[in-house]
Amino acid sequence: MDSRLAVELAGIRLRNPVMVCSGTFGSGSEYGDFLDLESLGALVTKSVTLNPRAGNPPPRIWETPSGMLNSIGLENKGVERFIQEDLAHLSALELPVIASVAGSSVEEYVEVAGRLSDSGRASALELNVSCPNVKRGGVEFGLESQAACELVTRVKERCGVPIFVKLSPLVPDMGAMARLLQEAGADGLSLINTVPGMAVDIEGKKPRLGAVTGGLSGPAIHPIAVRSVWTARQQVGIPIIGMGGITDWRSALELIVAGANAVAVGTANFTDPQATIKIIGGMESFVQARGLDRIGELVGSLRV
Amino acid sequence: MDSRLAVELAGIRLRNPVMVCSGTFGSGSEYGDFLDLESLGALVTKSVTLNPRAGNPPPRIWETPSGMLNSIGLENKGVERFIQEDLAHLSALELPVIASVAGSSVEEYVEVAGRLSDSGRASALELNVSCPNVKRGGVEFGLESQAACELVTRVKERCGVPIFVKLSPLVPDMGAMARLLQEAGADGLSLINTVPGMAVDIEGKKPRLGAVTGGLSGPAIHPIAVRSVWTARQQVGIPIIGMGGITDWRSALELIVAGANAVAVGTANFTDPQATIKIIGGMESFVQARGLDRIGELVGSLRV
Amino acid sequence: MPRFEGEVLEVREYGQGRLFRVAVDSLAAQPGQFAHLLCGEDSPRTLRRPFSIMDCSDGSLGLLVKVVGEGTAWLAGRRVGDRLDMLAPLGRGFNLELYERPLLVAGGTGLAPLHFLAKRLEAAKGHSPRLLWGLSCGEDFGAMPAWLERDIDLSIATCDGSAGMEGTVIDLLGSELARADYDGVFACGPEAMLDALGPLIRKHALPCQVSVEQRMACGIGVCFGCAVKKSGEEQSYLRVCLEGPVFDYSDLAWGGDGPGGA
Amino acid sequence: MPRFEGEVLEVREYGQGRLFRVAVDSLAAQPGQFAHLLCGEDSPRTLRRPFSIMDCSDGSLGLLVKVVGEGTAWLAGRRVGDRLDMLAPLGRGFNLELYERPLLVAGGTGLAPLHFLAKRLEAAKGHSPRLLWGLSCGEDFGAMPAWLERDIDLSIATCDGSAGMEGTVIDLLGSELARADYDGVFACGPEAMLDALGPLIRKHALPCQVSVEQRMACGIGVCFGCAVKKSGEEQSYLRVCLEGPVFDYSDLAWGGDGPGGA
Ligand SMILES: Cc1cc2nc3c(=O)[nH]c(=O)nc-3n(C[C@H](O)[C@H](O)[C@H](O)COP(=O)(O)OP(=O)(O)OC[C@H]3O[C@@H](n4cnc5c(N)ncnc54)[C@H](O)[C@@H]3O)c2cc1C
Ligand SMILES: Cc1cc2nc3c(=O)[nH]c(=O)nc-3n(C[C@H](O)[C@H](O)[C@H](O)COP(=O)(O)OP(=O)(O)OC[C@H]3O[C@@H](n4cnc5c(N)ncnc54)[C@H](O)[C@@H]3O)c2cc1C
Ligand SMILES: Cc1cc2nc3c(=O)[nH]c(=O)nc-3n(C[C@H](O)[C@H](O)[C@H](O)COP(=O)(O)O)c2cc1C
Ligand SMILES: Cc1cc2nc3c(=O)[nH]c(=O)nc-3n(C[C@H](O)[C@H](O)[C@H](O)COP(=O)(O)O)c2cc1C
Ligand code: FES
Ligand code: FES
Repeated sequence: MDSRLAVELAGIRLRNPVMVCSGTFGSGSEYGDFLDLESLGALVTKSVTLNPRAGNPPPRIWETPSGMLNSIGLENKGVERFIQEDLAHLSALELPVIASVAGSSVEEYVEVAGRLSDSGRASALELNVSCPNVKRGGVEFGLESQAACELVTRVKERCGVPIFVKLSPLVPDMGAMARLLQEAGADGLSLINTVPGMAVDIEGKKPRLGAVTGGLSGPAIHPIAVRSVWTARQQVGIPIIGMGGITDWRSALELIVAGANAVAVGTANFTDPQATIKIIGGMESFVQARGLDRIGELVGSLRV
Repeated sequence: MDSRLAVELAGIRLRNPVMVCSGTFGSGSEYGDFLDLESLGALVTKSVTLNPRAGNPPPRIWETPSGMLNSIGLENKGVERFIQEDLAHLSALELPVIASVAGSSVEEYVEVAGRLSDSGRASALELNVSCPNVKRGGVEFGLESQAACELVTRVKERCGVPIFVKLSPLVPDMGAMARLLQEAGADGLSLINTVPGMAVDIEGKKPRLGAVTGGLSGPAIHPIAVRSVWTARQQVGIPIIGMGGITDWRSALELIVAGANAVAVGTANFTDPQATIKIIGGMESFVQARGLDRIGELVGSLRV
Repeated sequence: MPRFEGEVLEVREYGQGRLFRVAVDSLAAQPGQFAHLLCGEDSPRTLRRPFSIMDCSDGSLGLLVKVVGEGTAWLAGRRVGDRLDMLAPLGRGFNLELYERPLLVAGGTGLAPLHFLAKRLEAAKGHSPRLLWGLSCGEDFGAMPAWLERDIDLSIATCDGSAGMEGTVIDLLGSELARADYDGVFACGPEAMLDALGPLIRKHALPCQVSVEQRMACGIGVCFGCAVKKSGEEQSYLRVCLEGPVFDYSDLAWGGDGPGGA
Repeated sequence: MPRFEGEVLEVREYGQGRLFRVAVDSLAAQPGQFAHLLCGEDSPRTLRRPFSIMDCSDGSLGLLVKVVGEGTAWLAGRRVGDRLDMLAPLGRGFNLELYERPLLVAGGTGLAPLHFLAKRLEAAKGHSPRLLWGLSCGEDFGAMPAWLERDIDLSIATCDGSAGMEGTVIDLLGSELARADYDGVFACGPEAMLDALGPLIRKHALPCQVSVEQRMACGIGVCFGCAVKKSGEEQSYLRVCLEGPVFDYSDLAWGGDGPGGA
């Protein structure tokens, strides 16, 4: 691994800036058949809630032009089993693990985050305040800055690990939201979650998804992600994890040049289980060809 | 033309529900080389402002996965020349014309809308309160419901033609916004404008657009449009013109089944200048095959 | 390593179906398992497409593909020498040990995993089990019925009576169960057909293993996209790609929109 | 009706370039006009690609395409018998009447409109005007230079000296203008080359018509996407697809990022 790719994110050292997105890599071991997990920069686990959740009724996915809709609805086994089964396994790896937290109330977020922090098995937490598939809760924290900031303050009080806040691209004023979250003590931002979307079966006059609406991901949303990262970067100095529609090293570097310190690959894992490895390889070649000392030189290097 | 395709929109009779989006069809005559303009349902003209505008610095467009970014920046000749030159020409056609209005202040919108209404040459007006390429103004009306409603009230006081309000998909609560606009007297909604986006030249570390950010359109945003229309339709009874990523009769009908009374085709005109004609043909076959009396039966027919 | 790029060795056209033979290195697949195929070259489609494995022997894999949309249309255009990117074998296949006298029931391309199963059972037991196959029309799969009749113990039902018995494969199943003594059913086909299976197998108190379809993203159990409804509890789901595609019939919630919800 | 689907009649490979001959019915194109091509079949790319017309005669249209990205890569894969969907002829071409003794200057694929122009001028005036062509390396366009040398009055400059003069086409232009007497220049090529043209034509007080490139959406003047900066006023733009692609050199704002801003 080329040491020029190493980055530091809120005190966590990553061997390279290529992570995987929450919800698209399972509990980590599954993709071990396709790649060496320890060659990744970090892994973000699927969002967990306090109690197990069954998720949304099927069908849950639909392909769209250069993208896909999903309405998984946070199906997960609950934080306790997650810590005992998944985190226990993952913490044996030489790999920073960021645990994603979801909830329907401030109390639930604080409780789940607290238990994860106490477990000592997560390098950091990501607060998923923007899941478009959860009907109750979530939305208000995600789009309204006062609620989001209060949540961060409360979680920070309770936890001893860095806190990243994952935002929806629908945040009306991304720059202001980023600034206020930084002031509230967020250690970093994760941009972006899926974009609310929907598809219709015109023959059957039915929605394509059992939950009617879902979240749009994949290459289609990449320009939205780049704009979100750049807008936030104009206002804050804290680390940003950029994601949304990354498919190759070029689309990954677009987010870095726009202001992301690291990137996360989601939907592309489904298309190509080795996408992350190819992206890391492409970044190595780029850094080499450009004679850069470290990839960090590219972060926010956009000249406007 | 199959009379079963005819629809009425805020009192305006359209021979079919297929219109063209503002800014993608010029002042109307240009596409006359490729199709019979009078076979369209209606035409929406490019947004005009009080005074001429030069628009944004080049480059102004960039292709993205299943879409494109534009940052035209409302280049236009100003409302007076528009009325004298373009509207005069268009009003000779057997075709309802909806004139799109933009501005940087409530006063400008009211003034432009008033002159267009007074001209007697526009069947209706569309208030573009959501152009992502205009730096000053626009944004506040577009995302904030109180400002948007005040604008509608003021314009309605001044004008004698139906007023459609064109919204950005970034409106944080589309349902509430739609309801408030209906209460404020809007005669209809146009959903959606482009999604703010951006692309980066990683070799040159420069934005791909001279204006840095732009608006994303094309098939990539279709699921976002469907969701916006459906969400608004849950809250309002006024007509909705659905647009965003329509490429064929199927993607057009998705918006109609989700709740749109008519649709508008934008980016697809560039890919295929005859796209609208093919869509109308496809709708005719569908209505025929289904034995529908009128296409209006499909509007909002989604079963959830 | 369950990912590979296999060269297309043979393409045979059978009406709406294409039978592909793809080169694979030392792959051990069980009947009921599937391959997850990337469709499109330069900018491939975001989601892979799942297809049951129809055969796995002699360093090659057989797939039966029917064109229903853009992904399968692309596949249908592949020629000998082209390469296919696939993840395989995935999922949990049929349990061959559970029944002594099994009956196999297929609808449309549901034939693929059951043909594979029939050949494996034949190899294990020395004789071919009976396979019932339902089609809309005898022409749907071109010369395939004729070929299969020579190959396995096959009965056909067509809705228009153009081949075999006139009626659905469920009608055929009814008369077959009345006629002979079976102790278990293997089935694969459209959801409506599988749903209609229920009353018959319950009437004859037969256990049944069924292979079902659902849209997939990852194909390996990580995304929870391929959920189907579990019987018994409200709001409880199973993943087709990991816990399936083969399930015990009684584990799924039939009726209504079916386990797949579409 | 400026839209048609033309059959590819011939494809010739010249190094990085492909020369296409496409069947067209009664199309009257002028040198400098362009064709706007749809790229990709099943789900074509959102934006068409503009290419200068290199020839228009005998019911066919010539295009010279260099692969630089995905759209041109798709085009390069087209074969005889395939059909291309194009809008043509579009834009405003060169005015052939303005100069008595014109010199033609091309860089790379900028050759296409100037070759067309040279042939038209030859037909009108009875002799071929001189055309200067700059390339990175003699091999870039394979056997095309050799073919052209027999066809028109051509001088070549290559950056590596592998063919013609060693140096840029601007160097070549400098010596040519010092050597002979011209009263106007026609030029097409990369923006940097066109920018470098400025001092020379001003020094020799020569009028110049230049064909420029800009990304396009509609290609017919409706979207205002293809703006380039106009000289003189701040923030004033012209549309390449409608007011151009041929402009009077002095109408555009050279220097800085160039008229195209990229
Ligand atoms: C375990 C399994 C085994 C299968 N075996 C076969 C087989 O042997 N032969 C065969 O022809 N088909 C088989 N199918 C169905 C096959 O996957 C679909 O026909 C195919 O995905 C359609 O793709 P498309 O792009 O042509 O259709 P589109 O309708 O354009 O596809 C749109 C999206 O829906 C998905 N989709 C559509 N229909 C189905 C379906 N029935 N099941 C799952 N996803 C679907 C697609 O994968 C894609 O993501 C199987 C499905 C599963 C789940
Ligand atoms: C009037 C005109 C005449 C042209 N004539 C020729 C010619 O004769 N031969 C030839 O090989 N090329 C010509 N070009 C350039 C040609 O249009 C581009 O090389 C082509 O669009 C690149 O497409 P791509 O998908 O391969 O590249 P990509 O870089 O993947 O394209 C991305 C986007 O940028 C646009 N783009 C990229 N480069 C250019 C460019 N130089 N000019 C305009 N748009 C661009 C594409 O059309 C597309 O929208 C001409 C351009 C113009 C405007
Ligand atoms: C199937 C699927 C499941 C997801 N689950 C979660 C989740 O549990 N928590 C979360 O924060 N984001 C979730 N996401 C969003 C992704 O983490 C990511 O933000 C988004 O998909 C954009 O990246 P991409 O375009 O690379 O996929 C999910 C996305 C997909 C496609
Ligand atoms: C080049 C271009 C110019 C546009 N100009 C305007 C405009 O002037 N006013 C406006 O309200 N919308 C404008 N739009 C937005 C479209 O009207 C439409 O809302 C959007 O493009 C989504 O539809 P589509 O995906 O079919 O293109 C423009 C879009 C494009 C692509
Ligand atoms: S397809 Fe992802 S879990 Fe089954
Ligand atoms: S490309 Fe649309 S105006 Fe020139």
